[in-house]
Amino acid sequence: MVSQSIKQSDDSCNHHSAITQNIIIRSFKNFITHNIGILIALLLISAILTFTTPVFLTQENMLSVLRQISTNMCLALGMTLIIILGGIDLSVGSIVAMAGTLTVGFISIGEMGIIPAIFLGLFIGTLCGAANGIAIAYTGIPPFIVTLAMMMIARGVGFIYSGGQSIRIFDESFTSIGTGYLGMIPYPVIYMLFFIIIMLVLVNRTRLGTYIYALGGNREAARLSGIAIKRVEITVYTIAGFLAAFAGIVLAARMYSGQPSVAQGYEMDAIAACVLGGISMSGGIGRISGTILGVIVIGVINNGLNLLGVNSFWQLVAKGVIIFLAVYVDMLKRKRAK
Amino acid sequence: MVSQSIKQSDDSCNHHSAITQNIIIRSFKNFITHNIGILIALLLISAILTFTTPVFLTQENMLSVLRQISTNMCLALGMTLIIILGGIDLSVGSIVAMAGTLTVGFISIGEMGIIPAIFLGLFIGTLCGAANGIAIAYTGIPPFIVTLAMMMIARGVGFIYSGGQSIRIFDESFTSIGTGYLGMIPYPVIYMLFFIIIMLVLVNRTRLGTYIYALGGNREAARLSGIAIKRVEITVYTIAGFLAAFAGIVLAARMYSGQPSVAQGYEMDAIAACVLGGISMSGGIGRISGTILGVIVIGVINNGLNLLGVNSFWQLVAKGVIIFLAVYVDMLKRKRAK
Amino acid sequence: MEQVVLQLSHIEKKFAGVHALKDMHFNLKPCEVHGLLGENGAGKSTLIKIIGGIYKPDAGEIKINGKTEIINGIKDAQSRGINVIHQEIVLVPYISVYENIFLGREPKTRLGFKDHRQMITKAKTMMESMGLTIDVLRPVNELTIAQQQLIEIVKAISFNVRILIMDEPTSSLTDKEVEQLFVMIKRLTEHNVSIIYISHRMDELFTITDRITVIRDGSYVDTVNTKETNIDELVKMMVGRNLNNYYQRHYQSDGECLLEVKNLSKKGVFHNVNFKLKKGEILGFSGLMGAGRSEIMQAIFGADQYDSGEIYFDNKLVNIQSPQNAIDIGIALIPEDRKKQGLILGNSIAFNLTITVLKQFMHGCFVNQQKQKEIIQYYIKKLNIKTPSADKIVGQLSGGNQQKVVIAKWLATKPKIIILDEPTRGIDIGAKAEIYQIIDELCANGIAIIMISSELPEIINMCDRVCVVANGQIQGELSRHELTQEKIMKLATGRA
Amino acid sequence: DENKPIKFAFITSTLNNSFFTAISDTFSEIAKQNGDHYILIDPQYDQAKQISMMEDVINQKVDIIYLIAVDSEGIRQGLLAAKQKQIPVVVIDNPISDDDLVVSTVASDNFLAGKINGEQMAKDFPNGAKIAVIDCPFNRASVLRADGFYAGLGDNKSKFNVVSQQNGKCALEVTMPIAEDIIQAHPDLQAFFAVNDPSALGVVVALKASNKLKNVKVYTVDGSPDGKKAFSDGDLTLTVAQAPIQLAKETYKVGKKVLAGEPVAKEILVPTFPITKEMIEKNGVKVWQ
Ligand SMILES: Nc1ncnc2c1ncn2[C@@H]1O[C@H](COP(=O)(O)OP(=O)(O)OP(=O)(O)O)[C@@H](O)[C@H]1O
Ligand SMILES: Nc1ncnc2c1ncn2[C@@H]1O[C@H](COP(=O)(O)OP(=O)(O)OP(=O)(O)O)[C@@H](O)[C@H]1O
Ligand SMILES: [Mg+2]
Ligand SMILES: [Mg+2]
Repeated sequence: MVSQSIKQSDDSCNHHSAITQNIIIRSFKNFITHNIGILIALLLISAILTFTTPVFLTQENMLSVLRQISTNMCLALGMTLIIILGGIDLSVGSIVAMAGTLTVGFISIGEMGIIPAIFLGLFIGTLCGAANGIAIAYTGIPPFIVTLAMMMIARGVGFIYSGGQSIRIFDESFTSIGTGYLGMIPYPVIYMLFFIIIMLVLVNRTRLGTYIYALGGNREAARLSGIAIKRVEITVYTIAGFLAAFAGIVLAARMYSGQPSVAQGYEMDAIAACVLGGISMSGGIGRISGTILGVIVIGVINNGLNLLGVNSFWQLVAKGVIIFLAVYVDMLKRKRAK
Repeated sequence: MVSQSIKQSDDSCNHHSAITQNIIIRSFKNFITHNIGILIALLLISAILTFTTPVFLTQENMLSVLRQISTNMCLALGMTLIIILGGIDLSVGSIVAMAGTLTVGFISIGEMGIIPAIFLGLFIGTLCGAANGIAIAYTGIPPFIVTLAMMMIARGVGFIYSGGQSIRIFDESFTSIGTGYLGMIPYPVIYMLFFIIIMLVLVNRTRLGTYIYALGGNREAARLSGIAIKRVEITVYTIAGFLAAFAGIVLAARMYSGQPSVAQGYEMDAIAACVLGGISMSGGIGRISGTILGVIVIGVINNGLNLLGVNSFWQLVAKGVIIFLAVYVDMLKRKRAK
Repeated sequence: MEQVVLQLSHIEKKFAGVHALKDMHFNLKPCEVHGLLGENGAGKSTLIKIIGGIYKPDAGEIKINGKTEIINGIKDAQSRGINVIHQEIVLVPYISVYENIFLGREPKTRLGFKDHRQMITKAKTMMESMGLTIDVLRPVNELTIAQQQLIEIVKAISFNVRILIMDEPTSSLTDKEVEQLFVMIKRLTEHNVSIIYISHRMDELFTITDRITVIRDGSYVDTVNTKETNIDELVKMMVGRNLNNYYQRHYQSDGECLLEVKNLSKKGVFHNVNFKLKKGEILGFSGLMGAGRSEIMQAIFGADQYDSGEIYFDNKLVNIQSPQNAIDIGIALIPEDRKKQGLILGNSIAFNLTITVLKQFMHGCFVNQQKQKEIIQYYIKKLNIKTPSADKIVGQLSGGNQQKVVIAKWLATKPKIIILDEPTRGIDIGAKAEIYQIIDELCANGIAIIMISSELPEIINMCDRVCVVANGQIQGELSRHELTQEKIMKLATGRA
Repeated sequence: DENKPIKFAFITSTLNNSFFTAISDTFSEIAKQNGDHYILIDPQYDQAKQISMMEDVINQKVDIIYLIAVDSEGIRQGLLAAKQKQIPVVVIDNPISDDDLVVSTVASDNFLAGKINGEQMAKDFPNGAKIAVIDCPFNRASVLRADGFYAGLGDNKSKFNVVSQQNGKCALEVTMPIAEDIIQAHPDLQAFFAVNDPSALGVVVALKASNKLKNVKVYTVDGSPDGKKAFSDGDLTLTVAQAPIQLAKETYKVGKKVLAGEPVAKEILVPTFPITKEMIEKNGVKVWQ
């Protein structure tokens, strides 16, 4: 089930081109069959929005939605690996805030160069992820507790560093990381696409990807099969930490400021996107394509409700109902498929 | 392991008194052995606080701690059942806010009588819990998603009802629910003790208690034993909804107002208390006594850090580290016990 | 007409894509022990689940005591006196034995609480009457599999049972417990209970049953009186052809020593374990349940720690810290519990077959999927794994085919030593023969094999030498020519 | 006497905003000068926690409490506890409903701040405009500002078309995507009113991202350093200043008077005023007023 969902990239021989085409078609079919429920939900929501608000389907709005979901995408991609592994990570929201605040602080207060500041920010965030992984792998404390502790610690560090306030930054060469465009496509969208590709390759084409599924499916069997389960765990949490730190820095650039109180509850959005995308909380099951769709559905719901000018209180209710229904449609489709 | 942790209450025959005594001693031993790690953690923390701040061990402060933990205790007790069942409930914080806001609103705006208003508030909160349970039992949607949806919906309802603002109440006969004393013991502490006893009886002395463990431990075995799985699930989520609504009304009474934005993230505190108390997130394992200690540990940490005047940002870091260490001590003790 | 307690006719049951039962017939006489025999996946468990009210048949008729009835769920079946001991252990792990026994029908006190005292007393009485010494207050997860299996039996009998169905109750019991079980069964039949008994162990069927019904591919083949049949006839009915050479073994001349274990000890588990393993031989490890055989092998494989001792591979001292080390050296362990330790049930055959050897398919950072596919196809063919495709989810295969996947997964690592822990548990006789053939072939290719087994016929007929383990110690070693049931049992029970 | 050191607590609602840290820093500075014992309490915007923490502070027997309530209605229990122990409470910034239980309330004139915005907008768009409002309904000060804003539009109110009013939760990262979506839905939008600087900056960031900053005016309240910088860069059209430093100084003075037994006014409004280019030239943008 882990195989064949993207084209093999190092495939150059000519006589392989038929096979390659075959693989693409098969990947596409797989994509449809595995995500049919959420696809239907997404189409339904989009159809309704297209009819009710003319702006929805404009290119501009679509790009704006893509930019808005880029943060959640980064977090949800990392979260996907962790959930497939059978874990959970509550600390990503805090790491987003901490990495953004520190990086901006290093530049604005610490007068560091932009590149070293970004590297240091990324490094510290990644380190938090690695610390999660090491604690989980070596102490046997449940991921929920380890990452809950990290959630508080990272949040605290961001606050302490900045004294609780936001730190402003004006340096164009930094803020353009979050606000710039390549052609008409915003940078954050490009990062997002980049990470999606990396993740698809990682999960479907590398050993690590297989091992993640193995660990989540049956930890004991994975151990007895000679998989270095600690190394896999640490790697996965480290990746999630890196992605969170990256998202935090981009977000800070977009906001022209490092904000230590930002991104509260982002971990829940990321988890919701995963579960919406069919990643099972009990581990071992799920596909990156599902998560991607989950993130998109949540993004489209948010965007649509804002476009329609729905009052923020009603938005809460509407979002709750729509998420529930989207998963329900997915469940029904899955059952029928069986 | 679910057995013998409280004395059988309907024990009248004389020749049984030796056995009864035996059971009490055994319950106590069980309590110690099962919670040795967290007990050590609690003792350590308390010892440090006693030496560093003179106020800590005063009767006044102890009562104040007990009152402070009463809300989390209600939520954590309900959460314990749900986690043992193998589920999770993210909606309790929102139900707290909604029940408090609606009840106060019914009295202040709706000019309802206090008793009917409280009943209606409790009823609506309980209904939310029941709705969670029904959705989970009948659709097979993961509890995480169902209760996440409910979290948004209940929060939204509270906001919509009050227009986002808090609703004031002066009626002493209502507010005394949260602010009154029996002798020198605050009412909320009494409710808390009451619910603790109810829960201990429920888990250890009723069929439902066994069925909860059975479902969480081996769902298939429970099904094959003819247990009405759906009924158990619905009952448990309903209980959690009721407890959350109750906590919300008491909290509103303490605050002399219904506040729709209160209690955000309380679900995490409740879950943290459970996990700290050794309730396994994978279901089937754990004891009420563990949760009680978990709630106390978190309460004492919060109180202690405030008494010591630790800066709120450093408090975050300290809390993260202490929770991690408390669970770690517990793990080590458990391992050694084996 | 002869009296019949239970009669099933024209039963049909389909699962998605599988026609599990086709026009199935079955009848059960009062007080008889009726064996059900068939290959893995023949539909035995499905049939008894229909009787037990767990599945509803798609078509067909069920008569109980001559009256046509519809069984509505488990409780309904139980209220009619029908009770099932399932193939998989279905106990709740973290609650006590007595709570498991009374799960779903706890007695209540006047106030409506569970009556712990009554449950404990009753459970203790039941245990005693069965001659068991298990503490009913202990949580089930602390018991051994064998003990859990016995609890299942006690639980089933504790109902007011008229028809008792046992689905492979002995797959994790040793001879002693099996004897105990048979005494229990005899006693039950004397008390007017009819029993349906499923097992892949032929000798048991001949010992305990009165009649045997054979199923093949979900269809009824025949019902025979046990006294009037023999193994060969049954096997032929079961697999549809004659099966000669049941145990295949071509003994080799002595090879060089490949593995030597010296004074291996782990406190409280095993002590001073010494043995040598030569190329091309099968070294058996026999003993009672819980003797410590699995633990010794887990330690050698690096899956568990040991306190002291040395392991020599090819006359060189080796330090095995983890399964990876063992695999790198060339040791493979096929664990006793394929579901918990061997397979990732939710994933495909291909996935499971290749996780031990992914390293071989690396193309830079990426996995070469073409090469991977070739290997997968090779092993599916070589071990004759019955499946429509390599993408089938392993959890959906029959037990025998699952076991073959585990074996294939380890053969793929090209090991020099294979440790087999209960390699044929729960596997039908046809598949067993195939596995024996594979084992024999491996030996012929110079691979050394350690085989732990609780089935004495298997040990006696396959091994070159046998170490008998009791209480974590090797009590003695028997060569091929000395192997008899009595000698092994004497050493295993410490009566030597 | 006036200069005797005191033991006082400042219970804030949160410290996640430079407005509150400016107040707490001012208190801390004054305390240092006077040799006072100063306790800072931060319940991180949780009303229930604030009550508990206030009780803890009362147990520690302070002379006076300066309080920013999380919610105007919810702090009564804490006030009653203070009253029981006869500890005076002075409320800052967020007026509360139980003003009988406090000696004095020192607050920015939030209504006026909103009103100045409304008036300015009415002046800038004499023919009316299509506008959007970012509010924060569960914060009393924000509600007053929004009310003031509508009042400030005055007779011209009917000419203004409020196409969207959304809850930005007073936070930049919450407001940013909302503003982006509003801009998408209403490309011809002419102005935003946001209830505080962070949400206004969220609007600015969203406008920048869609290159509309030149076409849309942004009005707000606060005059925080970040807001002033944005104003001096021309990103914000108007920010009406609150003065936390002055607020803190005023509050401290009131407290001293109370402890000395002198009468104090029940309500002291610290005026709000539009930030101007001249002010920024004079004082820079680094600090609050
Ligand atoms: N719940 C199910 N869903 C789909 N297929 C099933 C299900 N249960 C059984 N089957 C299929 O029905 C067939 C009969 O299975 P069954 O479990 O009855 O075999 P069995 O005779 O008990 O085999 P074994 O000896 O291995 O226990 C098999 O092909 C099996 O894969
Ligand atoms: N995970 C475990 N936790 C606790 N005790 C265990 C565990 N595994 C095994 N034991 C105990 O260790 C002892 C040796 O068990 P082991 O599985 O090695 O025996 P064995 O000879 O292989 O028997 P079997 O035929 O059951 O595999 C037994 O008493 C068993 O109960
Ligand atoms: Mg079967
Ligand atoms: Mg074993």
